[in-house]
Amino acid sequence: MLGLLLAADEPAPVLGIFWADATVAAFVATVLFALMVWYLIARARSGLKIPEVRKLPGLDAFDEAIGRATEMGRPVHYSPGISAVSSTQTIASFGILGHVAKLCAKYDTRLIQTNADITTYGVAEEVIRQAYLEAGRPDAFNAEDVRFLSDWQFGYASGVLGIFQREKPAANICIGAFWAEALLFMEAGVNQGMIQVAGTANNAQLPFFVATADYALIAEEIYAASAYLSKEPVMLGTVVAEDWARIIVFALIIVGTILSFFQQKNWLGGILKK
Amino acid sequence: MRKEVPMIITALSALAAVFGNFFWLGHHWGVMDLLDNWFNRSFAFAALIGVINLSIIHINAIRRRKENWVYSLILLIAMYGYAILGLIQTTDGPQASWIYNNVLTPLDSTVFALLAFYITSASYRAFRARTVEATVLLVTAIVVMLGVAPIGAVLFTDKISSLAQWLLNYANAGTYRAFSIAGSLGAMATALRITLGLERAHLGGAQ
Amino acid sequence: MQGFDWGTFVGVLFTIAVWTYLYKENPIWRVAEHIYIGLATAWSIGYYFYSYVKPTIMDDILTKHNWLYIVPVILGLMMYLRYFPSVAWLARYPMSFWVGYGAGYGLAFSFAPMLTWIAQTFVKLNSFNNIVLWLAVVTGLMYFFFTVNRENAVVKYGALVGRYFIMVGLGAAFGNTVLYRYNLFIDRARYVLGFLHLIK
Amino acid sequence: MEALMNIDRRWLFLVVFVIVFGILIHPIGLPIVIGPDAQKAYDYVQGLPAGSVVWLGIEFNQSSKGELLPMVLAVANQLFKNNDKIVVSGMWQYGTELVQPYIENIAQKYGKQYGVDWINLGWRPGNATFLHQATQDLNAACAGVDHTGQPLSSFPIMQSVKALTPDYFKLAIVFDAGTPGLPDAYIPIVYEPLHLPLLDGTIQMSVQENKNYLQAGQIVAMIPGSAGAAQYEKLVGVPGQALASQDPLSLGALFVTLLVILGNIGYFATRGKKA
Repeated sequence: MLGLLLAADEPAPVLGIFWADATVAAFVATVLFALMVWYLIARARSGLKIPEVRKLPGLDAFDEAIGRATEMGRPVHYSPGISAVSSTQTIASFGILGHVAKLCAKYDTRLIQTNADITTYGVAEEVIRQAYLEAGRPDAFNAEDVRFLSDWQFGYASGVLGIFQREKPAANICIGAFWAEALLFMEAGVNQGMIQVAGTANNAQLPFFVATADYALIAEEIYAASAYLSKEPVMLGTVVAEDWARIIVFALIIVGTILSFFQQKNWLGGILKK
Repeated sequence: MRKEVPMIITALSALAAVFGNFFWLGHHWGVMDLLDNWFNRSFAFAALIGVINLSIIHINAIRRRKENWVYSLILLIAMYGYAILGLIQTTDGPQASWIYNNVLTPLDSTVFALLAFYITSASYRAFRARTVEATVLLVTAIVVMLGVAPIGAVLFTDKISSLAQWLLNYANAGTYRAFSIAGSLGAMATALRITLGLERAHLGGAQ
Repeated sequence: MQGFDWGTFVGVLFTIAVWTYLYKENPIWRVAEHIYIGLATAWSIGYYFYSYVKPTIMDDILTKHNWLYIVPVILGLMMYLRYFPSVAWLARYPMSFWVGYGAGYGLAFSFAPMLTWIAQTFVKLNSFNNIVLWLAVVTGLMYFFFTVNRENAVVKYGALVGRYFIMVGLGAAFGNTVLYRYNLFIDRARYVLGFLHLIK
Repeated sequence: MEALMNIDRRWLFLVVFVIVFGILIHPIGLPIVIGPDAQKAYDYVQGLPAGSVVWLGIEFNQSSKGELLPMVLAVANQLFKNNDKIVVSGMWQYGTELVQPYIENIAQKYGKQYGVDWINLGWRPGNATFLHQATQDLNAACAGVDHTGQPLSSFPIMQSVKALTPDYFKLAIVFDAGTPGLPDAYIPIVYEPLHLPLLDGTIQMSVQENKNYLQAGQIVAMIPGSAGAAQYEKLVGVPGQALASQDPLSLGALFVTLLVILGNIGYFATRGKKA
């Protein structure tokens, strides 16, 4: 259709409907995971008890960071990373941004939010405006403090460095998908004595966040953080589902490992990586 | 219309991607390619938002004669001048590509390369052996650094290279597998939250 | 000065302008910073126009009459409605598509590689190397438990060991990144030295 | 001891300048030992039957060319020497244009003809979309033309290459500097469903992450970073920028190591005093 797909030799469907062997196991796993999420959401909705999510280190840090900025009468800087809104890390960051913006509105502290992507810019403005509204301070919202800087990685980075120099924020919060610019922000922040909270699931940047930020959220924690901050049982249910899936992963690894003692090529592995 | 339709659009686009990737019919119809195309192109049509936002901020700065307004003027001249040049002769045109190669690329690469300096000062200031765990991090870092660069073998025989290789190949590879599996689960849970309309930041309202 | 390389000369000047920032934030750096942001944003406009906007309208819609491509045009243009308060909420439509597409991409592509990683962890635990790899995966994953009771001995000690493996992974990332970043600077230094004819 | 904790970082920056510029001008010629990763990658490419078609994915631009360009050149030398055929393409703008003149030179050196022994399909917008389409139909993905706009039907090499699948390609070598690249595009789109062997030429800072893919068999081998590129240049016998960069790189690593140690000495000394 559409003249888009002109596959020279299209493979026959697997099991009648699937595209390739590889997609069968992945599809089944996806459906299983979705069912677990659905079950836990239903449980949470009907008010049944779901396991408690452990407190993530660093989540209280937002109060501390914004409190300090308030005391000093200086702004807070927030960056959602340089990916577009299509990245799940960015969406996770917006949950946190809502929380941060509400705190800023409450304490009457200026929040400078910068973007490297027009889509995050659009969403961020909505999120912050809504947060100020919910905090009862719609008048305090200033659209000019939500900024698009550049869609070039280092154009954005140098813009943020400029804001650090000229507007002197007292707190710097960077949560989302970061690449090399992470260390530029962290070092400039340290140099100016900012209190910094950072988090990403881009693993290569983690050592710098862990070493230079005051509080760091690592890898999967940023996804759980937005659910945790929402305090909605329904959202927390999805975090529980992650743990259930993890237990299944353990079970698979243990069974598969035992099987590998008996068979050169074990059937479980065969199913998974078809 | 304000909340429901966007929620439906979100869910449908997500499900279409699932259909397009897993099912034969989805592939046959080229669903994923169509979505990819829509995504890239819609994005391009919205690109002027960035220019508008920068213009608003910097024109205001100039009008109000804010401190440093001269730089705002420089930014606007560079942006509009180059945008017009790029639109007239495409970004591959002779003058446009000259500017790209001799101004934009050096600026971009040099700002990127500033990181060599920041990583140096961070190494000096931030990486402390405060705990046993932090010590493990530091020792691994040093072994890998010197094990990979040729100087390690000169100073400590090639045992350090073998050690670095071993750390990278086993302990480290396993750890990154754990990271990646955990990351997939987190991304999957977030994707499901979005599809089900639980995560609503993009609909103008944090949860 | 026949054949003087003006292009590289300008490039070297801007390179040095950025380096001045290392000493101190200063007007030269500010000029470079603002030129950079202005040019980069402008470049993207030309790029989007010739890569997507023009081909979509001229080729796909007007020549090939591929009417489905009107959808992204409308979606993209809807983003500008955010400047008109009474209809600003319509800008949520394209954003919902982008977010939904991203979520769908996650749903569609996350699990296949993950299953391969799980299957590749089915190793015979008969050598030290294999045991280390296996333990790193299992204990590293335990670190991320959010709800399971940490009093459970397996989870508690597993997560503890996992932390050490995570530190090895982060240490490796740190070591490798140092080398990579130095190489970036070496490349810039070669650019300047090459211009000065100090290296071949 | 307090002084050790508080050196102004600008002094450190100055030392970095002196080390890198100084040693680039006066190299010391540290010996290069071939590592197992580079050797394995080299052997894999050597083991390809002559005449194999290989995809070179140029997934980087000027910013990372210091590490990846030397790799591309060494690999291109090896492939042409072995009479293999090369298809150059990529998802990063300016990547394919960046390598074009260099590969053209190498092709001339081995008497290889454009359009017969190798081709540059150029960069196409769309990131992963482009790769996805390339696995279905190369001609459609490239809108039927190469990087200069010549019709693909006029090149003999394109008669035997229809799509990025194991039917036509023996190997895809991905030189990747980030996103879009290996983990987000080549592994899910090319390896997982099609099982086309991937060889990864990577920047140093992705090495630790990509080792997972190597262990899992999702890539057959990797050329790790600048050091790997230098070893590869040595293996193929074409010394270039990577080999020349190893001296300053080594001294940089040594300097950072000394700073970590110095910082910690200062930390422990002053901590002891406070307690």
